[in-house]
Amino acid sequence: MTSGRKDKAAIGVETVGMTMRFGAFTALDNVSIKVKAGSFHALLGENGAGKSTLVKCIMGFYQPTSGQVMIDDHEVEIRDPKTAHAQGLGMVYQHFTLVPSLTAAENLVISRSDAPEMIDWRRENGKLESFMETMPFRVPLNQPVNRLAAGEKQKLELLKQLYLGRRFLILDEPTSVLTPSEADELLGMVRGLTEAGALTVLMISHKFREVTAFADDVSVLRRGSFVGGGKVSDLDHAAMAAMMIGEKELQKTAERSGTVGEPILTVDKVYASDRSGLKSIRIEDLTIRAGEIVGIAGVSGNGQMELMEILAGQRPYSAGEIRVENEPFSATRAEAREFHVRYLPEEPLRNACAPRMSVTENLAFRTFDVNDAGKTRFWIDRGRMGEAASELIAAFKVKTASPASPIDSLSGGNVQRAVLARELTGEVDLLIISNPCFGLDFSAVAEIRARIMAARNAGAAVLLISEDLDEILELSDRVLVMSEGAIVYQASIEQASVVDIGKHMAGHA
Amino acid sequence: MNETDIGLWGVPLAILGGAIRVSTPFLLVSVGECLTERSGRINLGLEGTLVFGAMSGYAIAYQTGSPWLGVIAAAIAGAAFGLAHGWMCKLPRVNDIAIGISLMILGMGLAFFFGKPYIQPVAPDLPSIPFGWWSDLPQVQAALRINVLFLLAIIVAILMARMFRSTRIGLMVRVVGDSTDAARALGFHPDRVRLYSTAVGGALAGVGGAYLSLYYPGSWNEGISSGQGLMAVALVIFARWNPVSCIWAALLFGGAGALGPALQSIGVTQGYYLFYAAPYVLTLGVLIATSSTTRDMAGAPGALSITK
Amino acid sequence: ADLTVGFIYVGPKDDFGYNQAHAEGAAVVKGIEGVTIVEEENVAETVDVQKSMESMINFDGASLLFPTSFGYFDPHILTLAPDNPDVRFEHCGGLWSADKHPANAGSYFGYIGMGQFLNGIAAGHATKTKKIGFVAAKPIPQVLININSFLLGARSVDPEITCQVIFTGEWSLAVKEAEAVNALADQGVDVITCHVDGPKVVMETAAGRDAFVCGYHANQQPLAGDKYLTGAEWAWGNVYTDMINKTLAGEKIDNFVRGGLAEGFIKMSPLGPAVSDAARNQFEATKAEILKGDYAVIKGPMKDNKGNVIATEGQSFAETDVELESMDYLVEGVVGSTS
Amino acid sequence: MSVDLASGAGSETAVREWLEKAARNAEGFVIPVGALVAGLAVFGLFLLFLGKSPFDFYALVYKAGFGTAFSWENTLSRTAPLLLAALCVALPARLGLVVIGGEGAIVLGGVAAGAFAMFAPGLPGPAGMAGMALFAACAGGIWIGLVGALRHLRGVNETISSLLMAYIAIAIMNHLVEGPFRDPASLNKPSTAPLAESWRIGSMPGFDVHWGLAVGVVACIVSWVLIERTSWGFAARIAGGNVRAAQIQGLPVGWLIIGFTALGGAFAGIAGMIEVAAVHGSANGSLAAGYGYTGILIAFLARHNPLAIIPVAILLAGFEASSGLVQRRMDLPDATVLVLQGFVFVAILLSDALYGRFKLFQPELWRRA
Ligand SMILES: Nc1ncnc2c1ncn2[C@@H]1O[C@H](COP(=O)(O)OP(=O)(O)OP(=O)(O)O)[C@@H](O)[C@H]1O
Ligand SMILES: Nc1ncnc2c1ncn2[C@@H]1O[C@H](COP(=O)(O)OP(=O)(O)OP(=O)(O)O)[C@@H](O)[C@H]1O
Ligand SMILES: [Mg+2]
Ligand SMILES: [Mg+2]
Repeated sequence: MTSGRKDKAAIGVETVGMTMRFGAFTALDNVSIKVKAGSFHALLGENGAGKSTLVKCIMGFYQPTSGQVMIDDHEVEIRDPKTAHAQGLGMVYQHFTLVPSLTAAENLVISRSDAPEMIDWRRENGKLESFMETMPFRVPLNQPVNRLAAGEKQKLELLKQLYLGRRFLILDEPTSVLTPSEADELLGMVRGLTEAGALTVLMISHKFREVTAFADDVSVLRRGSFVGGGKVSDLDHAAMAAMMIGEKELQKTAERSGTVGEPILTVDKVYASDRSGLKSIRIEDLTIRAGEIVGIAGVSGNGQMELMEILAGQRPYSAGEIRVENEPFSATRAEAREFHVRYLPEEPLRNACAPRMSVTENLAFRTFDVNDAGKTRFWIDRGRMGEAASELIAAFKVKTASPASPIDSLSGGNVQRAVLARELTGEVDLLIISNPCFGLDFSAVAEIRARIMAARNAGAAVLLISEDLDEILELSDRVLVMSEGAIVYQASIEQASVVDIGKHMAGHA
Repeated sequence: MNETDIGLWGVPLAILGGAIRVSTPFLLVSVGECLTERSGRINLGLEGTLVFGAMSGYAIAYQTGSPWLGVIAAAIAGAAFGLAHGWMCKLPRVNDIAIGISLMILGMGLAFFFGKPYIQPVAPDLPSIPFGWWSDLPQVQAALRINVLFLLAIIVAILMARMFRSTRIGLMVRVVGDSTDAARALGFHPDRVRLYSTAVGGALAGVGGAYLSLYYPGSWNEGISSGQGLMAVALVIFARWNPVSCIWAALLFGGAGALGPALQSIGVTQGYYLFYAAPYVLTLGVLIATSSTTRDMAGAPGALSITK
Repeated sequence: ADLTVGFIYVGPKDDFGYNQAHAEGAAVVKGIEGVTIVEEENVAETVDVQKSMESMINFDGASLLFPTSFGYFDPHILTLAPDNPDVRFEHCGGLWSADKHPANAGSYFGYIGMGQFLNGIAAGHATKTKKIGFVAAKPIPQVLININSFLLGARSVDPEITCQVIFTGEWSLAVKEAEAVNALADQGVDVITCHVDGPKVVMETAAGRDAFVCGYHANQQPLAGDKYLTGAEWAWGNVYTDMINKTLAGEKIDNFVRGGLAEGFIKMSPLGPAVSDAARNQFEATKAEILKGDYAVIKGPMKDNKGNVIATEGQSFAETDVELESMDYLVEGVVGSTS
Repeated sequence: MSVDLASGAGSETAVREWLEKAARNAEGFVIPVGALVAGLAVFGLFLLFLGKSPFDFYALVYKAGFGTAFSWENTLSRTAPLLLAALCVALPARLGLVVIGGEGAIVLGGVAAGAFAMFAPGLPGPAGMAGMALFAACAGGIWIGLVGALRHLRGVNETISSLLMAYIAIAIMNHLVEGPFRDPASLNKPSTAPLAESWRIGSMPGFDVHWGLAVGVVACIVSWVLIERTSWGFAARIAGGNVRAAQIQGLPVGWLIIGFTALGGAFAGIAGMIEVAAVHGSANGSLAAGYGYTGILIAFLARHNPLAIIPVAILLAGFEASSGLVQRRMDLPDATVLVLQGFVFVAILLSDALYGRFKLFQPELWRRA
């Protein structure tokens, strides 16, 4: 807030000839885009196209190799994020930047560059309350952020930017964790602010629906270069997709085929406590049959994560029984192998990979201790491990500098691909998935969904936990809704009504 | 002379007095380390800092005749060690635990090296305040003869708790300690915050050492610390990174340590080694009772390598 | 004939205590013509000391070694002596015996219990509460003999006196020693002595609690000022001078050497200003008795503090009695137990 | 890096391949050695500053640590317990656990060995040694395994619990050797009963270093094979890399944690048994000699690689072996070697920051050449 422009008007930002090299690799190649003051601008591009890099250059996280940022047609030198903030630029990241152990109020106050040295909490809380009054939604102020659900966190991220009085806001995939109606509400509000001339928005998104519904203009990056853009009203989804992917062919979601078979997974009256130890998870009855996809919808933080952990043996439960193919199942490695059970947890880098181990080693997690005959082995075979990894990398098009690179140097999408490659090879009878497409671009999404559908068609029972309702509606044979730790709604896809689902997700049915 | 014979009452009194006397270095070191760990660094080298602080404080107090100058010198020396630790750990890939252990060796080595000439001389002691003036019992008077550094440590702990709650600097330290990325996004310089936090932690550890050599037991020799610095780092985890809990943890530990001598003084001598293990057993017991696998470790700074 | 003599200490040479007493002895012999002294401090009772001795033999050509800590003898000296027949290993405190131990090893020690007895006399006169205290490292014979002598000295003044003992469990543990002194003082103990490696902390803390102190190992008067009554000190300089002169002269040192006040192995610190005339008289008279030799502190009838008879009527154990070197009891009047 | 240059000398590609491979491997060797030299140089300046000659000093360190056959015996005798102590840190570290209480396992291992000798005297030598080793390994393994179990079952931080338990173990050891297990004949140094001569571990042939060194080296090699070449080690590395990933793979994380901590503890326990059988001849308070703490440093310097532990431990032991001569010849205090170690370790650990900084070590450079 040290900038000379004290008025509350939106500002325009332009990049001129922005080039960014990481070593020999060119992540951005002479990119010039212009975001007019008071507009809602969308930035599109495949995974790894350079979108995040571009906005990080604008925000001063990276110093571009060459190129310039202009604010309201003036050249400004943005040395670090602080300078950017002083200019009224703000960003909501693809990953949360809230401080988990601080309360919402603490997060808000400390994010102010003029936060007082001594904080008078009574005064600050009062001010925060009155700020919240003016907002279309609210979050609990005195809870540590790590107790908040993902959706609430995302709202808080946005609230924070508005609280800080930013007039140019970059949103990096802001709606990935929100329900459609929440997303619409949020973006509608943001749009309202841009229309009022108080805010300019640059939003990175993979969701064409949102772009069409809310954005004024769009710019598209492909492999680090600007490849086109224009007014959203002039472009349809096909045109945007064509710009994004160039000549590539899209993977189609496979058709549904096959018939529903025997029950594979049954969960009977399983009770457990959640991560905070305060709430409980109660799954009365959940059955998944061979050849069907059961989708569990719900706002994040309603026990889906815990359900996944229970099924994966990471969370003890106090009562009930889990059976697979009619045998008691406690998610040991031997049982998972015998019954062909596979897991795809959300945030695979955090939940399914050892970040500092190599891609090859990560790909071997499921098989390192068995030989070709399926017998357990004591000595590992590094040669075979390498061969298998090369095959999987090729088959699933995992982009990596080398199989020996640590897996945390891969982009999120490629980590996701690597984990899919590991879990979807071989015979699969039961597949338990959580948010498989979080933060991925649409071609990657299509490919992953096709693979899930293919597994179903091959006779696998699939449990799909997702916060993306579109995804659930697209893939599932049956839809369940989880709320407050219990399954509160159940319907086959033909009978499911989006209205009912939404009501149950929102917890007032 | 019966009026001063307090018999079995000597045990609780010794524990109280012992808690106050013995806990101060634990308290100073653990409060300092609390700050350091809250900023996301762990400094296992505080044992070395403590010993060097004891030596330098004693040496300066002897040379100048002023124990307070000794305390200041110990604080400066401790801060220097903290700065060294903080500076080295901000280099990429450098492991804070390992650097801590080698700085522990270096600190002790330098203290022993330069401390040889000060083993023999007698330096002036720090003064203490007789809070037991109201009692006629010399035992009570002795137990409540409280050193200024103990009070200082309590005040520092309370102020630090306040700082974490309601000052910008305190919140900044917590942010940095919880998430490096979040801190960067807020425009903080995590390395710098950690550098200063480690320096302050080191300074407090140095003062803790000065307490040992200038007040209790009040002399400099190579065995002056029996692992107080290392234990104090452990007490921070025990206190769940809360400076005020550090006070209770240090008092509990100090009091439990006084149990062994106190029991022997009334003739309970069988198995004294086992009494001497009381502070460790007690701490471990409380730790086991209060830990849990299903709940997150409350208060653990997210960026701390040891709790990841 | 040049002679290189090696001294090895388990702690720092200037600890106001056990190691300092030996280092002072070593300093005395530094002046002897044709003798080179090499010293090493802080050598642990592990393979470290074996290698230190070998290093002195190999690199310095040492042919007479004084590894001074109790724990150096078995197994460390006993391991090396047979392999180095030309080197003489003189160990302080051990119990060399001709049928078990190599001929080129020997042990020497002083009857410092007599010094503690004299300390006890000074303490017995000084105490008002009739409680005296002893801070001890471990309940081993050499310590027990000191504790018992200290109490018996005090009881020779007033048989009502008791001695409270606190074992710290380690030879050098500053904070625990200080806590022990405080615990004793809280129980009304008003004269304190100790047997730990470095008495500095005990002396200073006790004086700080307004208790009188009796020194041990070396002269600690500068640490306690007027509160210092007297102290039992080693006088190793005499012993070392004698042994080195014998070696230089080509004579054989006895394998088992013992001595007390009379032989100049130990001495008493000068009496402090707080020592009364009555105390001084009894102190000097007893000292004169001891100097005559064969003085017995443990003599019948006497019981230990569990009620077992340790000496029947008429039975007495003179200071030279080797049986005392395996003492495993605390005499009646000592509050404490040996395990 | 023992590639035969001559065989490939004919073709240019062979040279390039060799260079590439050398570049890949050299970094992990050149950087720490460079740091070692830098640390020595800094300490040299320190000495100069104090008016002592660094050249004399290093000549003495070399002479006393590595210069003669006796020096090597001295160094290697000190190395033996350090190898096993370091494994007690390095093995749990593969699971991401920072265990700093190996000292506890060492002393309890020693006491267990002494106790076995008390309760089962009269066994022939080999059986006695095996029994002592077994007892010691169990004592150490259970002790540190308990640290792992507390971690797994109760979520107790293993760093603090192992430290606390080390103090407790030392108290138990002292209590036992001075109380119930004390040999009444051990007068002024309370100990368990002396081992029969046939139970004592002797020196390796032609070399005055006891067999404990060989045991330590073998233990390091076995540990390396376990971690790098077996599925258990691989599973442990997964769990160390990310517990959640290991759990979702159904790996028995709890057993891995308990197993690796127990194995590390068993090695430390055997270190205690070797001290008893090769050095002390009975269990007594000297078992708490600080080897467990030195082991922490060695393990971290070796980056928890069991093979790297061997040279690091030798280096450290060499420094310690030189302590006496330095004291005697240069009139420097015994702490001098501690200061030297401090400087050298800080330098080596700091050099971690240099990895990837030198073009020279990048294989690509040589591929293009
Ligand atoms: N710090 C870095 N070091 C090396 N390469 C980088 C770095 N940051 C980005 N890159 C490279 O730049 C390219 C562009 O990355 P960027 O994160 O900008 O993609 P994106 O368009 O944001 O993709 P997504 O849609 O997945 O978020 C990637 O292929 C990546 O390999
Ligand atoms: N340490 C690193 N070394 C090399 N490249 C890196 C490193 N860290 C990140 N990158 C690159 O930076 C890019 C950005 O990482 P990020 O996780 O933001 O992926 P992303 O752009 O969001 O891609 P996706 O949409 O697939 O998740 C990745 O493509 C990754 O290859
Ligand atoms: Mg991105
Ligand atoms: Mg992404």
